[in-house]
Amino acid sequence: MPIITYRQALNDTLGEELARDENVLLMGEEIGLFQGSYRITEGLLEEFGPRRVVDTPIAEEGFVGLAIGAAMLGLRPVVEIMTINFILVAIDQVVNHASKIHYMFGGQVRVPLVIRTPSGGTGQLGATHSQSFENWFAYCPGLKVVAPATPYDAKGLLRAAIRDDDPVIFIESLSLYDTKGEVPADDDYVVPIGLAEVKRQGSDVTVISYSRMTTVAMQVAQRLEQEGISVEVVDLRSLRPLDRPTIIESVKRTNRAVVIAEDWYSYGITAEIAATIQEEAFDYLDAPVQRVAGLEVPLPYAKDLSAASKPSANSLIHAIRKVLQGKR
Amino acid sequence: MPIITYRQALNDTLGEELARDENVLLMGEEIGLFQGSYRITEGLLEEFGPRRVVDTPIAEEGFVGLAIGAAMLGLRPVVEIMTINFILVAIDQVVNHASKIHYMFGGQVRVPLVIRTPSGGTGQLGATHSQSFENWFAYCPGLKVVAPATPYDAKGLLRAAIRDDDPVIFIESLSLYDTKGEVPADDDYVVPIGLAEVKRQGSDVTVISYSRMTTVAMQVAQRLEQEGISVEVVDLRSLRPLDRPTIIESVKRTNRAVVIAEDWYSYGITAEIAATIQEEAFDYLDAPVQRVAGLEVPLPYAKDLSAASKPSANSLIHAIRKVLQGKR
Amino acid sequence: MADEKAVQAALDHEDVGTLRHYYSQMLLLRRFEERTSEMYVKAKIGGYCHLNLGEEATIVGLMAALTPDDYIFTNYREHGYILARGVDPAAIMAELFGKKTGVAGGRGGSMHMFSEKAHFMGGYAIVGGQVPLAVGAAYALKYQGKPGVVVAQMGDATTNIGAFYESLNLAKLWKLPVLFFVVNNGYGMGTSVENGSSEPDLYKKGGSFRIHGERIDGTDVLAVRDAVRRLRQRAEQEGEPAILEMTSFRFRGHSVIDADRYRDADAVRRGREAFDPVRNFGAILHDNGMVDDAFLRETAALVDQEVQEAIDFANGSPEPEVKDMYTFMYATPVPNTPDAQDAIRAVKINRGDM
Amino acid sequence: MADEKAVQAALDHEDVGTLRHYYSQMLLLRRFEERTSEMYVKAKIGGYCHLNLGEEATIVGLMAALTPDDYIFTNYREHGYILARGVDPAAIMAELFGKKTGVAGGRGGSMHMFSEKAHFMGGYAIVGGQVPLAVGAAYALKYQGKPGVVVAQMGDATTNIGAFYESLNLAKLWKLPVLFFVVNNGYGMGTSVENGSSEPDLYKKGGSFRIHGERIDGTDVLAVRDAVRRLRQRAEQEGEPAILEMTSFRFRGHSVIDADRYRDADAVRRGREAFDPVRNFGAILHDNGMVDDAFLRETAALVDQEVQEAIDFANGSPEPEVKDMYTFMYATPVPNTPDAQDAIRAVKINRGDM
Ligand SMILES: Cc1ncc(C[n+]2csc(CCOP(=O)(O)OP(=O)(O)O)c2C)c(N)n1
Ligand SMILES: Cc1ncc(C[n+]2csc(CCOP(=O)(O)OP(=O)(O)O)c2C)c(N)n1
Ligand SMILES: [Mg+2]
Ligand SMILES: [Mg+2]
Repeated sequence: MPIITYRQALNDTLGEELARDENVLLMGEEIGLFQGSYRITEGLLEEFGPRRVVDTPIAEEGFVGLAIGAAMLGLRPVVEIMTINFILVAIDQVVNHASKIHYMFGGQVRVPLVIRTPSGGTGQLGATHSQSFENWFAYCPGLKVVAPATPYDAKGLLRAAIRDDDPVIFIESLSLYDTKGEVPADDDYVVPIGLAEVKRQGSDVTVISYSRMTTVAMQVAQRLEQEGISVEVVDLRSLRPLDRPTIIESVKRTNRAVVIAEDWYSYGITAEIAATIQEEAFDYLDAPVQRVAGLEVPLPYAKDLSAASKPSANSLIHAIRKVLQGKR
Repeated sequence: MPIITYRQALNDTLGEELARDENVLLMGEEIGLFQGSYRITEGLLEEFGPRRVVDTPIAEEGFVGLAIGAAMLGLRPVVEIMTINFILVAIDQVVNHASKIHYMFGGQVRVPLVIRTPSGGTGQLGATHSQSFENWFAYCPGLKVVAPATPYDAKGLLRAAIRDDDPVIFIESLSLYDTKGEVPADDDYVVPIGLAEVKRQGSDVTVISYSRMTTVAMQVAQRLEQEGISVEVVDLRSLRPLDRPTIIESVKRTNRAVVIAEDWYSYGITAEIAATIQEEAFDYLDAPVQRVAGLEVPLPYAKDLSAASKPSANSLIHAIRKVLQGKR
Repeated sequence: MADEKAVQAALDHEDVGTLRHYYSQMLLLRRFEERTSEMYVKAKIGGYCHLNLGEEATIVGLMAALTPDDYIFTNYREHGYILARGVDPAAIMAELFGKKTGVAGGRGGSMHMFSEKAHFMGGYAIVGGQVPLAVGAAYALKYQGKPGVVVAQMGDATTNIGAFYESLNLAKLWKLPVLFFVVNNGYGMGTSVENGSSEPDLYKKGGSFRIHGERIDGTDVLAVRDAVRRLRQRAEQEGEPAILEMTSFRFRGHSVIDADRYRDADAVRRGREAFDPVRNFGAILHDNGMVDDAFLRETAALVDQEVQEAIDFANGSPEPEVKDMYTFMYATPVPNTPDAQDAIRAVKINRGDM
Repeated sequence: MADEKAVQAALDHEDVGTLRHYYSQMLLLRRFEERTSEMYVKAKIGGYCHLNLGEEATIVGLMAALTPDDYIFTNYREHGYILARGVDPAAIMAELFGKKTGVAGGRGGSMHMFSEKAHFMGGYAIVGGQVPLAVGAAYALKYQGKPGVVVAQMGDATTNIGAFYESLNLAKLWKLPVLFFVVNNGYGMGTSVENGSSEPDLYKKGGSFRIHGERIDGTDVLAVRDAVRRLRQRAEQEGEPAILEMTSFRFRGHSVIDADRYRDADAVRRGREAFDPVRNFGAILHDNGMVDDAFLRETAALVDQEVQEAIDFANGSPEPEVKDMYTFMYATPVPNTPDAQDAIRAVKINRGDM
């Protein structure tokens, strides 16, 4: 299978879906002439023209709302929000409107909309440019929220999202764009929304993660294998709907769980996963579920502070050792 | 002690703080001439005049941002957002700015701001007017989030919030405004931000709740007492910072816990509480922590559906019985 | 009232049947809202509820100018709009009653009506929220090369929120067929236009965007119709959006539960006298011999009957079933979402039946 | 360049020392940014980093007109503003290096500078976010009866976001002493003004709010200074806000990592030639005999030295300590918040030392 980057997987998928369906169009700031702030849409303006690839003014509330309204009339907009931090000015449109329209109006109209946006971020991006808000969206009924970790899943989930008739929040990660993985060519596969995947089997402990943290989990699993610790990695892929059965099944087998996410610790994604596990696999747990997440500060710019405030492979290893304490 | 309503407690406190400190001012839609959409600010325009009680246009982002900027120069604005649903248009100002200013600028400037707003809502308020977003704010470092359940706490926490030098999100509830409780007159007490309270002692199970759900929990506790079930009620009062020690201590005594909140189930407040308990009191738990929360739908308007989608005393009792299964 | 001769001259160009139709439509809106208010007091209707009393000419005039191709997005003061767009009053009343037979299956209520068939694209209830959506619908029309325009209805006070301005810019920048239909009833709740807008001439609010605006007497059904027709055509054919400021007088408080204490009671009484679009239009038609007493009597009776039938229908209709709690949660089904069984179970627990 | 005689006449009214000061300030900004760019390439600076190259006259002219009472809120392209406001270049460079000695203790970086003492009230980095904050500061000045005005600096593309418009309305409605200082460098990233704004004459964007606006040549330090002075006074004394559109030419890409491929390279070269405020101002002064070659040489040397010292200082400064991770988390301490011990422990775990 060809090996391509996560960026390429996204770019290919957008191009293929534009070609496949006349109603698909891309909108966002700097996605055209500028070629995309992170080059996800590179070349697409040239290929498909300004009717299909639309550069917008800086007016997220306006153009996100516009995309929702256009979707109600049958277009299938794929909106790029430059980074998730900027979606706050448009969140009313997403949460108070897009998420409710199908249900609240008794099923009369659909909102086939995708909002793509990178969340989190390593390095010295500073307090306003490094946040994770996928938990906010995952909280909202009516939305679907996906967060692929690999180029394969990025392609499959983006296809699924574009072809889905509900508003889908598609979470990316700056640090994943250059990562590589196998993606079949000439295969119109989709990765179903709502299903997690066991990305690696193991028997001692289950690590649950998504997006960039899945790559960290996979590295840690490999590293710990050399110590004889067998780590199972469950990649959530979808945050809403959440695939509780896959998580629970895994934990019932390993009896131990660690959840890792890049967001802030309290009230973050890991809280829901840990709460779910203790609820549904209580009698199987040999240790409390450990949560690994970001320190609760507005990300400081300074190098060391910045690095230390985001969860690392070390933090994950520390948590894994903790749940394994007394095991052998 | 005099018995007054929750509304009166808020109204009194606002008046007293306006009188106490020239820098305190109230801002919001319809808080003056209209006397407040829910009459929390009734009479204050007449008493303090339009300089201190400011009716704003419908421009939440603008006037919330304005209040933040004014706070940076030493004013102490208390902003009313008519209901929490409308804060979505202003959330960028709260989360991307207010929460970060003190920390990000190295402590050079403070943001003594209070945002008061009712969350949740029973009855047929419909999908856009019945939501709970306190979990979103509780997630954000730099904010303080409080949610009093009684007139006493409403007064004490509002005082604390107004005198606090950080941005405080003050969560109210439409259904609490007419509830009554003892509030000392001529007593300048504050309820410290960051501390939960055991509102009722019990030995069989701990119920953790806040705001309106604490009153539900208290009623249920009383009802179950007659069946010989002894319920301890921990009222969180503060959602950020979260008083984990008080929760954990209680659960270590009762060995069973139920968490109830009015928000949506997944990724809501109950997730953090349940995750915290299993993490810090794992060995003390005789049953998984049960969570009781709203059904995950945009609140339907129809009477029965609407009522059934919010947690009730019955749902709490059901969960309590579940954690007590096999106890006696 | 305007110069008699001019009115006479204007009326001469009109078809009497059409004028009578406008009148009975306006009366239907009037009576529908009055009875809605009654039903609210009887607790048949819940939640927040806003009436169109005083705005009948604005609404009927608008609808008279629109084509079936056009779309309309509203705020939450919307009963009249969906009525005048031709949707069955019974289904609207049933929605207010929260019944399965309502226009949104009882899910939406007063603030969230919808009719795909009538191109009535919803009430949204978040001030300004509907405006970008409407611009988006116009975007879709243009993209798809379809005829029609989109109306973004809103109140005066809504012109102070950011979404409105961002929408104006996008509409003009991209030449979209959209009309910004601003119903200036003088107040946003208790806040006067002057207390909310630094530019109280709302039709001039296109000034930052090169958008043309006009102020129209919203109590004059013909003036409204003609202005909409004219600007609708420019929007459709030239992609030239416009602001239409419709002046009117709010007959009651902001919502049915607002006691309206912040307005002078006397001034309100006088305002209702002077700016009653229904009575005034009836009087004009009568004075000009276009309707007689019998017509007015009969129309009133017919309208009353229609509204009563709507109420009876709503009363007799069933509520949506609890098993449908999760129906329409997602348009495209995906795994790990709750179903009817879950709904039934959850509701049982909630009611103490389990 | 403008008519020689007119320039000469204008200069005659000026104090030579002041003119020389403007020049050396502008050169300081220029060199500071050029070296910043170098330091970024050397990875001394991280994150997003935006330079003021080409905007030196705009900034120096603005600051020349402000009083110490005034406040300024900026976006993220702000190094020049805090420099010209008199803050030590060393502390600014240290902030860029993420050092404890930086203007925000290393917490903020390029986009989040701050100096309470200089009334430099921050960079906010969310487009438009700073604008309501600035209006709020103006509100506080008025409330407290203090002198001064507040400057809300922003770029051209920022005038398309809702927060800007809501701010204009509030400022005018409440008569606040605030200046909306729009730096029109032609582009928001790769989007031209015409592609973003339906009203590309940005100074007219007060049109929906009865706010006066002016377009000023932002490459002419004296024109900027005089316009700001004039409008500043009206704002302070009459509570009359204004929009000041400052035209300039963006010398490089949007940020240091933007290769600027979407602009024609030739046009950019020509633009930099024509609209170089520093060189042009130096030439004018020189032509008019107000500075000589020696002055220009010496100034360049002094500025270079100052910037080099700033870099050395930044290089030599320590990073903030990990134990201070939670310091300044809250201004009013409350229970159940993490402390230095927690910080040290968390960092150890993170680094694998535990
Ligand atoms: C964002 C937001 N803020 C506040 C409200 C509460 N609210 C509902 S209607 C209204 C007044 C709107 O007035 P106007 O636009 O003039 O319309 P009218 O009610 O007069 O028809 C307010 C403040 C809301 N629904 N949404
Ligand atoms: C709300 C928001 N949307 C998008 C961005 C990303 N962004 C940062 S700067 C910028 C361009 C702003 O252009 P302009 O206002 O003209 O200022 P300039 O950079 O030219 O000085 C964009 C889109 C952001 N920071 N915030
Ligand atoms: Mg109004
Ligand atoms: Mg620019």
